[in-house]
Amino acid sequence: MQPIYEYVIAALLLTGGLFTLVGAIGLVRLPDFFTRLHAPTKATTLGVGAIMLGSVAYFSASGPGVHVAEILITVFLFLTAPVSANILAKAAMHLGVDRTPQTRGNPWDQ
Amino acid sequence: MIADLPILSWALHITIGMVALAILLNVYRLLKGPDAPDRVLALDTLYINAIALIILLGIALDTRLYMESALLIAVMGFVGTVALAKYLKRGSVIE
Amino acid sequence: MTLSLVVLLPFLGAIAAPLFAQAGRTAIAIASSVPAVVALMALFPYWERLSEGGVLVQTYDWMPSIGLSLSFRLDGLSLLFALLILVIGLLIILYARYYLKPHENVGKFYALLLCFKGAMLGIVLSSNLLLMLVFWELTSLVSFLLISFWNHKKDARRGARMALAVTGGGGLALLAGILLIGRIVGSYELDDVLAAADLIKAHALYPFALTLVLLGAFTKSAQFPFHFWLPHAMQAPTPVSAYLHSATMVKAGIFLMARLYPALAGTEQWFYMVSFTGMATLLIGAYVALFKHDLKGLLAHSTVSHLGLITLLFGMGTRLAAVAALFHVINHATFKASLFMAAGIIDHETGTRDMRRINGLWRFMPHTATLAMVAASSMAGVPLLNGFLSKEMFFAESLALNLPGFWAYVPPLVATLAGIFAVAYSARFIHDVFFNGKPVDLPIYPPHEPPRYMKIPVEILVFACIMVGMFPAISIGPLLYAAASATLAGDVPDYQLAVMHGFNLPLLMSFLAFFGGLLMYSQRQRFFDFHARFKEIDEKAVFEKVAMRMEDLANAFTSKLESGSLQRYAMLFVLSAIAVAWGPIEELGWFIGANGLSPIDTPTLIGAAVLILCAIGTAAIHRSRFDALILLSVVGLMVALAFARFSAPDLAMTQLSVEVVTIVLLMMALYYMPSWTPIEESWPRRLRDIAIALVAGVGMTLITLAMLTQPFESISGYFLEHSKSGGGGTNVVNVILVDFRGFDTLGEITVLAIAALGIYTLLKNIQLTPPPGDGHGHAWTRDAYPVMLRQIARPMLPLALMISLYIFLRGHNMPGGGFIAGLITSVALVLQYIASGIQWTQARIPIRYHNVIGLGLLFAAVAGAGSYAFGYPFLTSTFGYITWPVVGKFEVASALVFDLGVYLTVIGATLLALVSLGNLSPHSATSQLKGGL
Amino acid sequence: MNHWLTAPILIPLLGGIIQIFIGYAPISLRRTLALATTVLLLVSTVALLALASDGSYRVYTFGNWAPPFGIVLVLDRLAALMLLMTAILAFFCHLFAIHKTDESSRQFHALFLFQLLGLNIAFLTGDLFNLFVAFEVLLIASYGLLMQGNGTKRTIPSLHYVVLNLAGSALFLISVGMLYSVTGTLNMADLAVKVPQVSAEDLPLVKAGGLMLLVVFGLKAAILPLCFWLPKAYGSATAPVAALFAVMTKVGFYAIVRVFTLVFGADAGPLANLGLDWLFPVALATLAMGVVGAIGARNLRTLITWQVIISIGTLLAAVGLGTEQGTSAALFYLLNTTWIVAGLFLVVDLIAGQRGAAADKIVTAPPMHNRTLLSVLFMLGAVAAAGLPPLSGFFAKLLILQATTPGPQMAWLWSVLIIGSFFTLVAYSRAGSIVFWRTVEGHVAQSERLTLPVTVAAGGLVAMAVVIVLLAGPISAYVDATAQQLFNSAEYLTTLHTPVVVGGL
Amino acid sequence: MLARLGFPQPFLSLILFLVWQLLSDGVSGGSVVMGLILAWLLPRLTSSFWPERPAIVKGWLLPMYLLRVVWDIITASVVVARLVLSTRQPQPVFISYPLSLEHPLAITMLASTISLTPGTVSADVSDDNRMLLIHALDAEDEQEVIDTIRKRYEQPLEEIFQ
Amino acid sequence: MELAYALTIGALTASGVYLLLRARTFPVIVGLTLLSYGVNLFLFSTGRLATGGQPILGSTDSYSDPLPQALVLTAIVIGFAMTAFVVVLALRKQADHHDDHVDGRESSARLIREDDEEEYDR
Ligand code: NA
Ligand code: NA
Repeated sequence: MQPIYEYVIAALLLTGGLFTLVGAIGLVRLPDFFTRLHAPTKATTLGVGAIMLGSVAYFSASGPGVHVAEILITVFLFLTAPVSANILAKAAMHLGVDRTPQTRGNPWDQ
Repeated sequence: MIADLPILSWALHITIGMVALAILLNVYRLLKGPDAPDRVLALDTLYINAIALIILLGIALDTRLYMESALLIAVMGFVGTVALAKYLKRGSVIE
Repeated sequence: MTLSLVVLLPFLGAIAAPLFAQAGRTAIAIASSVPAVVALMALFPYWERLSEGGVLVQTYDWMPSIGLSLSFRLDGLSLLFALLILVIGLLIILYARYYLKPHENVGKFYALLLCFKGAMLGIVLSSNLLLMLVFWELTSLVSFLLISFWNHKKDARRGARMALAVTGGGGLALLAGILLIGRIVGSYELDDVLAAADLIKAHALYPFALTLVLLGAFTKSAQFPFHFWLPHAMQAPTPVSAYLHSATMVKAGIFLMARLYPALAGTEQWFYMVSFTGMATLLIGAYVALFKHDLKGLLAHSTVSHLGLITLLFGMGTRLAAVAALFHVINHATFKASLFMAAGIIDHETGTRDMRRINGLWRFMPHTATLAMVAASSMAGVPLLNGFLSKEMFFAESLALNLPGFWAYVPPLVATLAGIFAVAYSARFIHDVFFNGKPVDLPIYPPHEPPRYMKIPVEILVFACIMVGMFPAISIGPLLYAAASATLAGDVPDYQLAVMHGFNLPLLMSFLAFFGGLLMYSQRQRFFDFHARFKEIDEKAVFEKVAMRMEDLANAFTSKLESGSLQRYAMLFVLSAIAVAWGPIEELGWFIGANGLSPIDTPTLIGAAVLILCAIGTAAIHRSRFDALILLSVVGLMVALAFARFSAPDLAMTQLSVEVVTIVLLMMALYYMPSWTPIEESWPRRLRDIAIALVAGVGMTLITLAMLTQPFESISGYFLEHSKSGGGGTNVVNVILVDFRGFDTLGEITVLAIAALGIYTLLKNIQLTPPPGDGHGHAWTRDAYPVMLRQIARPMLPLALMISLYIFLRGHNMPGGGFIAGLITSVALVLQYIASGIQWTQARIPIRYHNVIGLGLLFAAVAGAGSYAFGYPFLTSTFGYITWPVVGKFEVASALVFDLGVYLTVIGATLLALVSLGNLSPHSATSQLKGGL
Repeated sequence: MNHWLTAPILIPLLGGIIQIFIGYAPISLRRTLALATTVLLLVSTVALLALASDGSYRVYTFGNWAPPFGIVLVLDRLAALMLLMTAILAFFCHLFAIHKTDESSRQFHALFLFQLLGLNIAFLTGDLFNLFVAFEVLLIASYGLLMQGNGTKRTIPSLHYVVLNLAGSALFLISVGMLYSVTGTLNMADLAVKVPQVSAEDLPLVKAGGLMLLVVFGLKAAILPLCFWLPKAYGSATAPVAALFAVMTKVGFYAIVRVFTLVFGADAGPLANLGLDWLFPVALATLAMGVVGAIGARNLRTLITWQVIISIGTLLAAVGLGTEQGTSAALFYLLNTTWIVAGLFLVVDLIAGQRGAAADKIVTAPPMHNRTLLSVLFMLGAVAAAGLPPLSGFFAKLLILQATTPGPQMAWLWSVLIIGSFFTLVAYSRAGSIVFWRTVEGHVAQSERLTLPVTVAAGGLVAMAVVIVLLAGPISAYVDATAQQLFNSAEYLTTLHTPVVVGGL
Repeated sequence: MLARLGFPQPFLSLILFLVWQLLSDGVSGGSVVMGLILAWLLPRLTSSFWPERPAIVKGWLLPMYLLRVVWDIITASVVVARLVLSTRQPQPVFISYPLSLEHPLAITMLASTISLTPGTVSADVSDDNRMLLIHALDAEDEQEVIDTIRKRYEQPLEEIFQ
Repeated sequence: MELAYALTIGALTASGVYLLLRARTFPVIVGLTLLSYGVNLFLFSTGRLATGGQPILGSTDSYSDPLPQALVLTAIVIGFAMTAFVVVLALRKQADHHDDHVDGRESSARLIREDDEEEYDR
């Protein structure tokens, strides 16, 4: 495997790991549920996506033939993450979980 | 395979460490709450991180045999989250 | 042949008799007499041989393994009893014909009577002790039914139960005794047992055997302290009292002593146990008899007393005493049976048995009176009657018994005293019933003589009393001799049966007894007053009270243990497991095997930490159920990761899919349940449970640790070797599931199917009202089907179907397979149900999941049975490779059909369960999704 | 390869599958097919008994994989006996069920047949893990059957039964795992080969595993202190189900006999006769407990359920002697008690049906419509159950009593067994005389009249008490041979050398 | 035309075909054949779940849109990352966004896009599909957010659908 | 490694047993589930712990023991079926006795009696 691949893969993995971690940190640090909701939906999703790409790259580079099944998983995650976020937000609004005082505007509950 | 790619294996282990740490943080949030949605959110994130972990495991072991497991976690995690969330606001999951 | 026939006939008669019930009492009486008549005719030819001490034994195998054979024996002794049983039986049948009222269940009565006759003949004719015991217990059972013939009477039922308890219980003791004898002798055949007499008496087990056997004999023959059941058995119809409880059944114990006399008698233990029991019984019976106002009560106690007398004679252990005993058996049978019949007639004609009301019957029924008075005199031991003869012998024996010092006087004194009482109560029977002024408001007045034929049996018996009394030698001599020689194993002492033996001590004792008795009767009022000071205890009531108390105690004890508390039961189970496993675990200790511990990497460590944390967390916060559920799913997820981590991709996938379905299921249930678990147990209680849980946990940890660090060899090498070549798959786990151990999988999907069917049944017409909102007072939202979810759910279905097909097809060679594929499909459908509701979804997949399940099982079964056609065993798989243009080479394996069965069953079962659960929801009818979207 | 061996498995399986499909067909059809299946099963088991009675082992290798790698069925005398006993029992229960019980749910017959499937697998399998699967099959089916019928009184007992058995299954898996983790095999014969060779440091693992297995089987068999779930569970089940369950505890008994004579038998080296020293006293205690329960019973059903526990105590006490005679006696007693107790369950149900409000309570009530017949049936059953002559129970007890050799064991067994019989006798006579004789005026509104099938079913099972007596000779010969075969476990090991089919047809 | 060939939903069929290729890790003879079969079969099997065709008129614009979204996702994640790691308290706000899209699928796509892109999560869709509730993680000016969304995502989507 | 694994099983068993001994159906079911997780992990590990030894022929050079994996798979499925059943049974309990106590103390006692009454007037 050419070194360049190795660097690319390493970079992809590290980025992915970083974003995953950031997502988790956000989950811990952000003040209320609605703000916390942002962290996984974006950071984590992206992080995992990056790791997937890393995997694709690694296996395609290391062995014969291309291996792209991870793409499917990534796409799946990108499709479902917003829905999970949406339905969780609905649940939270329904239960009227507390919001940080800074929040402007009001949630609905229908 | 990985063994003779020093940088990659180093990066790999760092990444695995980060994901593992992320999982710990998720569990912290999951245990802390305060509200049910927080827990479900943490669980959902946990699932996604688990996917990452599995993929990384596959690389570390240099096998693609865990790809379907990762796919399955994605599917099941989604359905699980949806079900839990629906329970929270609707009570009856299937009706 | 003959003997077994003699025993069998009555039973056949018992079956036949009821058929004649319609034809009237006479018809059935005649029918019932047939067996006895035939039996008598069958036995007659043997008389010659037996009178010379011959023995007739007939044996057939039954259960050789336990030494039980159908072997019968006819000798003098058994002949004597057989004749008593048959002849008196005939008289009883005749008597009962008139005694019973037309409306009564005559069929049942005669059937039982014949059953009893058969059983009784069985006892006396058995030559195998076990066989004898069979009949022995049978007599107890039948007497139970006969005593309670008038089962609408409380006293009848209670008397019957008490009799059964005592005699049946005694029978069990006898069983033990016989088994011991059998163990000593090595056979239950009478010949062997009698031959082994010395061996038995020398054996260490002899005391036990003797005691147990005597327990059987004493209970049956109403010996003190077991005598109390007999008087209460008088609730039976009088024919029964006359037959079972004076003439025959109560003599079974006596018979047993006679039968085993050579084998058991002649030892210290025998002497003391038997003679003292007999003496006590003799006295007590005689004493109590005097104070009974009930005719039958008097007779019953006198019977007890006479049985005691006979027992005492056997106890004395001298050969003459034995002869006297046998002689008295005959005499007592005759006079007591006739007395009972007379009492029955009186009862029958006056409607009462209370001697305080019955007076002066002489004027109303002189004929019956005469008969009764003769019989009573015989009972009193008046000369020229048979009772006198045996009593004389008894007195003689009581004198002959030379005990050391003062004890030498005891037997004669007791004998005389008992004699005095006997005369007294006999006198009362005569005077108080037939004279003593006028009757006191009898229910039936005026009484008169019974039907002619009802008296015939009495007459015959009384005639016998007189004949034997006056011409003993010719009338009874030979039979008595035969019986004696059989009992005494040949050496009969020389004795002569004469009306008088000249003036001697026995005669004096008789005189004392006679006049003493009359004197006592004349002074009866004093004695009655004296006796009245002690309040009479009703054994029946005592017995009942004891039984009740026992029942209550048992019930209380049981409900203490069987408390209906699952927590208790579960704890007992866990504790049992710990109890048995703890010893080995201690042996194990902190054992690290030869392989030692391997290093752990950080992520695995973190994973383990998370798992442990969440497992304990689930238990810790279980009261908040939803949170517990979430923690549970983390645990499930981590378990799946563990499977993946330790090289089990198939398990990881299975665990994942199963877990999510389980969680959905649990949430659907939680919907109808309280969302909080209240605190119910006290702290100590919870601490106890925690302690138990910890012990269990530690145990499992130690076991796992030891096991994991030990090297081992398994059969799995074979699977790895043959998976590809023999099973045609590279995914060894899957090949094991569908091929090597396909039968397990067949069972497993059957379980799944049954569970689904069971769930479906359970949820049929069940009413559950869900709470209006969650535990925190939020009402449920109306919005059941969010648009985004609906939108995403649609493409999921074909996508998931594709994925499951992919997982299914590659399962044989790569991680996957029918089960996982099935779960993916199910989950995809579940998502549709969640997103759009049951009605909407069901309208689009009109499938009865029952059929899917059935189809799945069918596929699996057929795939398995297919191999029959090729002469291979069930579930033998086959596979081949096909090459097509473009597509290239691909595999076709029969195991795939089997796996398809798995796939279908999983889908059917999962969805049947979830959908029938969802259908409970009150919304499922109302809140359906309108239109498409 | 004798395909007959799979008949007791395939017949109920296919019959059950058919029932799943025709769940909505008219009940007459479902009944006919279901009963036909049971009859067919009965026939096949008779054939198997005929096969087995030559004393040789017949092995069926599923998937044509040689043991110990594939799963095998092993037909020997014991298996054949259990199969036939169960089939006969099942036939009568099924006959009784088609009178009314099966109307309670469309799945009744499916569940019933799958129950038989599980039982038959358990009796035939030669593989420890497959035994677990068999247990699960028969358990899940029994859960379903237990909840048959309307009313709410079954729910709690069933819940207890299910939860306890789930815990039991967990323990079963742990035990199997421990045995495998050392021996590396699951085939019972192979286990019997490997267990004696276990190394010293592995010994505790195997020992713990074996003893836990004993607890698992003990739970199924309902021995003290794991028997308290039983009375209410059986007491609340519908009659034919309760009657069929008479065999459920016997499965536990079978498993103990099979595993602990074969794997932990006399030849098991350091683990020889594992658990035997626990078994005997526990069994006697169970027997005593059963008697106490029977004395305290306030209704006939409860009385019979405790009789079940008495039976299991007696059976295991006999087996606990660890002798050939003991086991042989136990097997003889097994036939008697299984059929008779089942028969009594049915009879009691008929009695309850004719006493209106009093049902099966031991109290006064208006006379029954078929008092004579029912009282005769009850009496026969009671006499056989209490072990009084001249019915089968007596001979069974006799065999057990004779199986002992002088010593403390004999003293204990004899006294408990004989005193026990005495109190059972008292209990039965009390119950019977009150229920049948202590009647009050008046008549029951809707007294359930006897129909032919129920009468035949109840009568047939009770009549077994007589049949056994008539066939006592051959039966005792058969069970003797069975015990002999069991104790000659070395012979069983030859099943490992079963050749696989080569070339097929 | 495609419909007459038995592909009632060519778009779905296409996706399925691609997915199969992804699953079987690359294109081979077998995978193509199987992919075609499934692309034909599955839509028919599940057609009952799609009573109406998604009204995609300008399908070719979709890739462009997706690329834009992917790019935004990356930037979005960076933004969130910075905020998460910074000490500054975020200024969250709930915004009601009036929808001009009508087709549920289109709305869903918009909502999803919003959730994946800078600092916004679409929290809810009104029952009448007219309003979208957006939660912005850190925004000073609601209107600005609304405008960006309108021109960057909703208009392209309007172009693609109807 | 082995120690961590053993401790995990211990924790699962302990938590499972503790919940098994609770008085309400729901915790008991959760407990049974935890217990079965522990048991499955145990049964799985009887083949010993292997890293990267998936029993897929050709994937590696040393394979882990496939048999326990197959057994656990069967156990998981059966456990799933059983859990499903007991969950529904718990619901039935809730429906019949209006509480979720495993013994349904007082309330059920009353109900059972009523139940008998029903049977009385047959
Ligand atoms: Na989940
Ligand atoms: Na008088």
